[in-house]
Amino acid sequence: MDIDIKQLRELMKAMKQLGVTELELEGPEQRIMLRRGSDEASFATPTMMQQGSPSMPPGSFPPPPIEHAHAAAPAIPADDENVVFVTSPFVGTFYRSPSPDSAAFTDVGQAISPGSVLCIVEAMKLMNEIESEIAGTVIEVMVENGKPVEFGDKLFKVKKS
Amino acid sequence: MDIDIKQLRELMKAMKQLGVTELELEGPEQRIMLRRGSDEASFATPTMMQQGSPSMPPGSFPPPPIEHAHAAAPAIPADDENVVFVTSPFVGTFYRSPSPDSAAFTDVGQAISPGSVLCIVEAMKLMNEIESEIAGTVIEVMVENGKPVEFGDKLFKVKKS
Amino acid sequence: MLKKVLIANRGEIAVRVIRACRELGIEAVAVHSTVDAEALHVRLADRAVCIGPAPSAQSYLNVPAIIAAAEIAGADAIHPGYGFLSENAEFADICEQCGLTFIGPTPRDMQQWGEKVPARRLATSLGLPLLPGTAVLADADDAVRQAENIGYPVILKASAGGGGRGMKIVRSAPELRRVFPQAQSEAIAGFRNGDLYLERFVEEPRHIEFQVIADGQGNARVLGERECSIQRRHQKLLEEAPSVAMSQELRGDMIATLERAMKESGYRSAGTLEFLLDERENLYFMEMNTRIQVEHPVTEEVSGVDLILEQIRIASGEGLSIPKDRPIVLNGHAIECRINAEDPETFAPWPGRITEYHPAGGAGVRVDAGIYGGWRVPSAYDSLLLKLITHGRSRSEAIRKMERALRETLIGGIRTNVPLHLEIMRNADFRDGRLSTKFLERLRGSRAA
Amino acid sequence: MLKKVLIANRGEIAVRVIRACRELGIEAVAVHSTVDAEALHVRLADRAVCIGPAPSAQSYLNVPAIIAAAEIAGADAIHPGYGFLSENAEFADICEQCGLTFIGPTPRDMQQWGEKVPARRLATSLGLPLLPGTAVLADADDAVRQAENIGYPVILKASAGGGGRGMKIVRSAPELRRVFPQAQSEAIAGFRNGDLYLERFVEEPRHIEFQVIADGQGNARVLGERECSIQRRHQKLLEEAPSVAMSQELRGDMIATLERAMKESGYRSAGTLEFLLDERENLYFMEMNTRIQVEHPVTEEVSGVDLILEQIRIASGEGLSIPKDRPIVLNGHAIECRINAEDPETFAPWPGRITEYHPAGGAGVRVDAGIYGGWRVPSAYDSLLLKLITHGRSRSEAIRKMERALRETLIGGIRTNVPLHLEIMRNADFRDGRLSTKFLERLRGSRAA
Repeated sequence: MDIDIKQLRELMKAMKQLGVTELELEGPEQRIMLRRGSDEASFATPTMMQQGSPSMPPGSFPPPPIEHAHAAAPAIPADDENVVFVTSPFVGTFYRSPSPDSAAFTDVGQAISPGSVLCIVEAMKLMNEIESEIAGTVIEVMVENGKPVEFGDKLFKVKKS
Repeated sequence: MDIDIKQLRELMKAMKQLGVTELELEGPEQRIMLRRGSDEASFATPTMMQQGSPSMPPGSFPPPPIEHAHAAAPAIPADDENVVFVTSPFVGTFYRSPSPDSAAFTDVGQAISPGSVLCIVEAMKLMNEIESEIAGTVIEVMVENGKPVEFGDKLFKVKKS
Repeated sequence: MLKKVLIANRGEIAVRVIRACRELGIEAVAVHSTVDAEALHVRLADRAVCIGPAPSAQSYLNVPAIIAAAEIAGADAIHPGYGFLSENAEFADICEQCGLTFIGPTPRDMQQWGEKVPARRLATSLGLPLLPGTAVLADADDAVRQAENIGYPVILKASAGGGGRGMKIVRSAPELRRVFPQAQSEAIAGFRNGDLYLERFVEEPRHIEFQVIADGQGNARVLGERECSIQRRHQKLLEEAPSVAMSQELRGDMIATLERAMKESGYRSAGTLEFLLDERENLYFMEMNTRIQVEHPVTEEVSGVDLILEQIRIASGEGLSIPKDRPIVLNGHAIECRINAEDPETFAPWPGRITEYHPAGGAGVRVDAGIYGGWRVPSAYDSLLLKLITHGRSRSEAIRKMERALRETLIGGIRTNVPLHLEIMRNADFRDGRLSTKFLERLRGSRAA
Repeated sequence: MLKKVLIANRGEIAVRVIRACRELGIEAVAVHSTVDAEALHVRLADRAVCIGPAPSAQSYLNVPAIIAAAEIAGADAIHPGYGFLSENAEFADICEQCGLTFIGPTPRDMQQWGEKVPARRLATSLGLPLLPGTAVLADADDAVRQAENIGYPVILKASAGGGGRGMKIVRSAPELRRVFPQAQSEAIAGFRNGDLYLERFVEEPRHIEFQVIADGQGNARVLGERECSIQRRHQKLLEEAPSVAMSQELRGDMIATLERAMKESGYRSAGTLEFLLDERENLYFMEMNTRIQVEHPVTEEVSGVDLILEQIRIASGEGLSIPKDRPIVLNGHAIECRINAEDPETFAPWPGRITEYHPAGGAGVRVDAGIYGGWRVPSAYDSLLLKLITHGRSRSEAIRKMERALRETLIGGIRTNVPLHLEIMRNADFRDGRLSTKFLERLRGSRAA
């Protein structure tokens, strides 16, 4: 009998992620049954931050930054080893451009290189420009402009070059 | 049947990591079932009863029974399907003979049949004669004379005939 | 002091008694059925004896097995908890005959309070207020005349009836004249006896009960009241102390009356006098429970008295630890929620394995539980898993603490009534103290509407 | 009242503050490092924000990240707990500048009590008793003359020394004459400064501290004392309230003195004044901690005052809930055991996954925990898992409750100091109240012998 470990593991992972506790699969040649036990304590997970930055009225945009705090954005690998996520090194509010009227620092399809400014994360009224550590092409912008981000939140999906 | 230990180990690892407690795989030639024990709380188990019956001084023996409470002793199967355990239907003190001077009701190697008195379990000053439900040969006497027994404790190991 | 106590019970009350024993330096012996071999009370006890199979009749109600267990374990006393054998005078008697101290009232206490008619006669002789009622009525005219004295609404009952059969609620004299002959024919048809009598009917009563602890030697103390109006199918679900419906004056009067009555009757150990409270601040004696009750912790929290400890002291012949002349001071407010393994909507029992368990903690929270994570709740017994008790300086503080404690309580793998308790905590009538035994019915009605 | 409070802390104190917020109807925002993503405080909070990686410097001590978290979560206040940023005046100042209420003392309070020398000057000006000592000594004759006033034993210290270096305990005048020149040469050699001074030496001091809660508007209350003599490596392990070493009279005097001092200094929020108590009932001020302390629950249990609630009320501008003229009544006795993830013998930290967890429950037991079953205790932070607090009518009742609660506490998968606490509960010196900061050293010595 062929056992596709990767496939089963994927199934288990999916079960864990999706809270499925039992799974049965039966084909002409194979029958698969998976049951998940109690996970660790499952307290209600706190609701995620979704509201806009409260330090300014919604829809408004901060004045151009006076100070630039340069910070490199750590990249973490995705499933495909050539694809990485650029994550936030700060807690704060995510901005894609230096001011409401300007163009975004970067966008899907655009090439980036180490040192390219990707976005701003504003915290304590400081505009922290987030620079890329890697070279590649932006595949996806994962946070909406003006939304709060936590430390480690994924900001950009990038195909390394 | 081919057993791919490495593969199974991988499966078990995945189960442990992901909290899966049961796994069944069934093919035309093979069926695999895996179940992980739940890590239940393991409080210290209370110490077992070991002291003699406190209703009389140690070493002494009760007067001959005035009332006989006849009770059939339930038998539960052992690993070998021809061997069973006769268990106590009462809480009380176990006696092998009707009085200190008499011979034991039964002993190792002796044949018993349904209705044979096997022992006495004394409770509330009542001498309860315990009768056999089955026919066979006593292989082992599992409790010492004069010791306390709980409900369900194994008294005799019997080979069924 | 006693040396080794056998607890003839299971679940949270067995755990409660084991704890009290531990704190007094007494060894605790648990008994259990085969399905309870892994239960918390077994795990926490110093010793445990299996006394029979799952059905209560063959284990927790099996008197010879329990006595034999006490004998083989060398116990010198038995605490019966509540339910099971706790109000069985014969069992208490057998214990004493076997040289085992019964931690509870005397067999005489149990007998005289255990049956409805003698208990009401005793209550009357002790000066306790009873629901106004009549003897057998001569005819409709007699009924109307006597109903005027009682005051409407009244309830017309068949002397030979019972369990609610043949009962009619009547709100006026014309209605009484109209239903009287009809009730009489129904009684003759149903019970071959046309005798009828009247009782005052309380529309929306509150269930109020008073906690007694007495040494049987002339020291009897009443530790205030509990309100237990929130019930489902006549089973209490939530209790509190004190009751918002009792004035300080009425409480003081009742405590004095009941302490005198309990001294006079020579009552021993813990007991509870149950009353109905009507809308006009009248209390009517219903019955006395001659045992510790599920809801005793709310009284412990406000009075600072450990009732199980006092029971054990009394049984040991050491008397109450509360000096005779020291007034009982009741501090703040306490609430108890009974957390059951049941569907919160249908109340259907929900036994099964508890996959996860994390009790609430922190200031002002007490958890009296009979469970742990990984244990399988057996289907053979009642569904009470644990009692969550909060104590605050005021009722609103106790409610706020209970709300947060309920939100923290995690019991996975089975259904519990935690959501229902949360709904009660957030209900405006509950928060304002507008309670009656119809509260829960109303709550469900308002949701359905 | 505040609407949303961010708790800039982790573990049991974060859970404690979240509970207080819940009970006040305030939303609670947790912050956490990446390794604490699954921590109990994160799970219990209404919202949670990840502020950085495991090292405290980059997360729980990361001021910009914490302020930014408060901004994105819309919090209007920050509670710092204890440790981390709780006594950082600059942080309190930044909070206020960013429009966030700091729930704690004013930056001025923190500054003036935070440094040893100015704090002692302030204490002197407020009339608090300090350890008797001298200025720089002229010579050996001067030393002997001044030592007579202080009383032997004394401790001879180098002015430029610190951390125990260059200190000599002296028990008589001849000894002082003998060691003086030697200490002087050592001081010159070690610190290039031969200045010496004397202080009274307390052989076996008790650590006694007084809890203050003040609104900064002239209402300052002292809620009695705690005894925290049982320490290991200067870390408290077990605390109780009240102290058996304090007479009612001394307590009354100290409360009056300290309430006056706190009013005079305009102190705000919770704070603790730490003293040494010598064998002759003399108290000597050591320092003031301008924050809530780990051991605050024992005071809460005996006083009935919820200190975190009071802190939040004060920060909200609502003042204390204790009326100015109502005397503080201290009821019974409370003990707290700090349960740490550590080897009970070596004190080596023991992080790891908690495979099983069942906390103690029942009457008189409070559990303030930061853990749950299945959670992995990270190695990045201190080892405190939970605090077990018992409250009884007397010290011996509190001890018996603690003993049984410790026996019930189940924490599997890691090592904890539960066995050490059990040993302390059963120790005759502890039971008799013979305590000093040398207690634990003695206990281990007696076992080794």
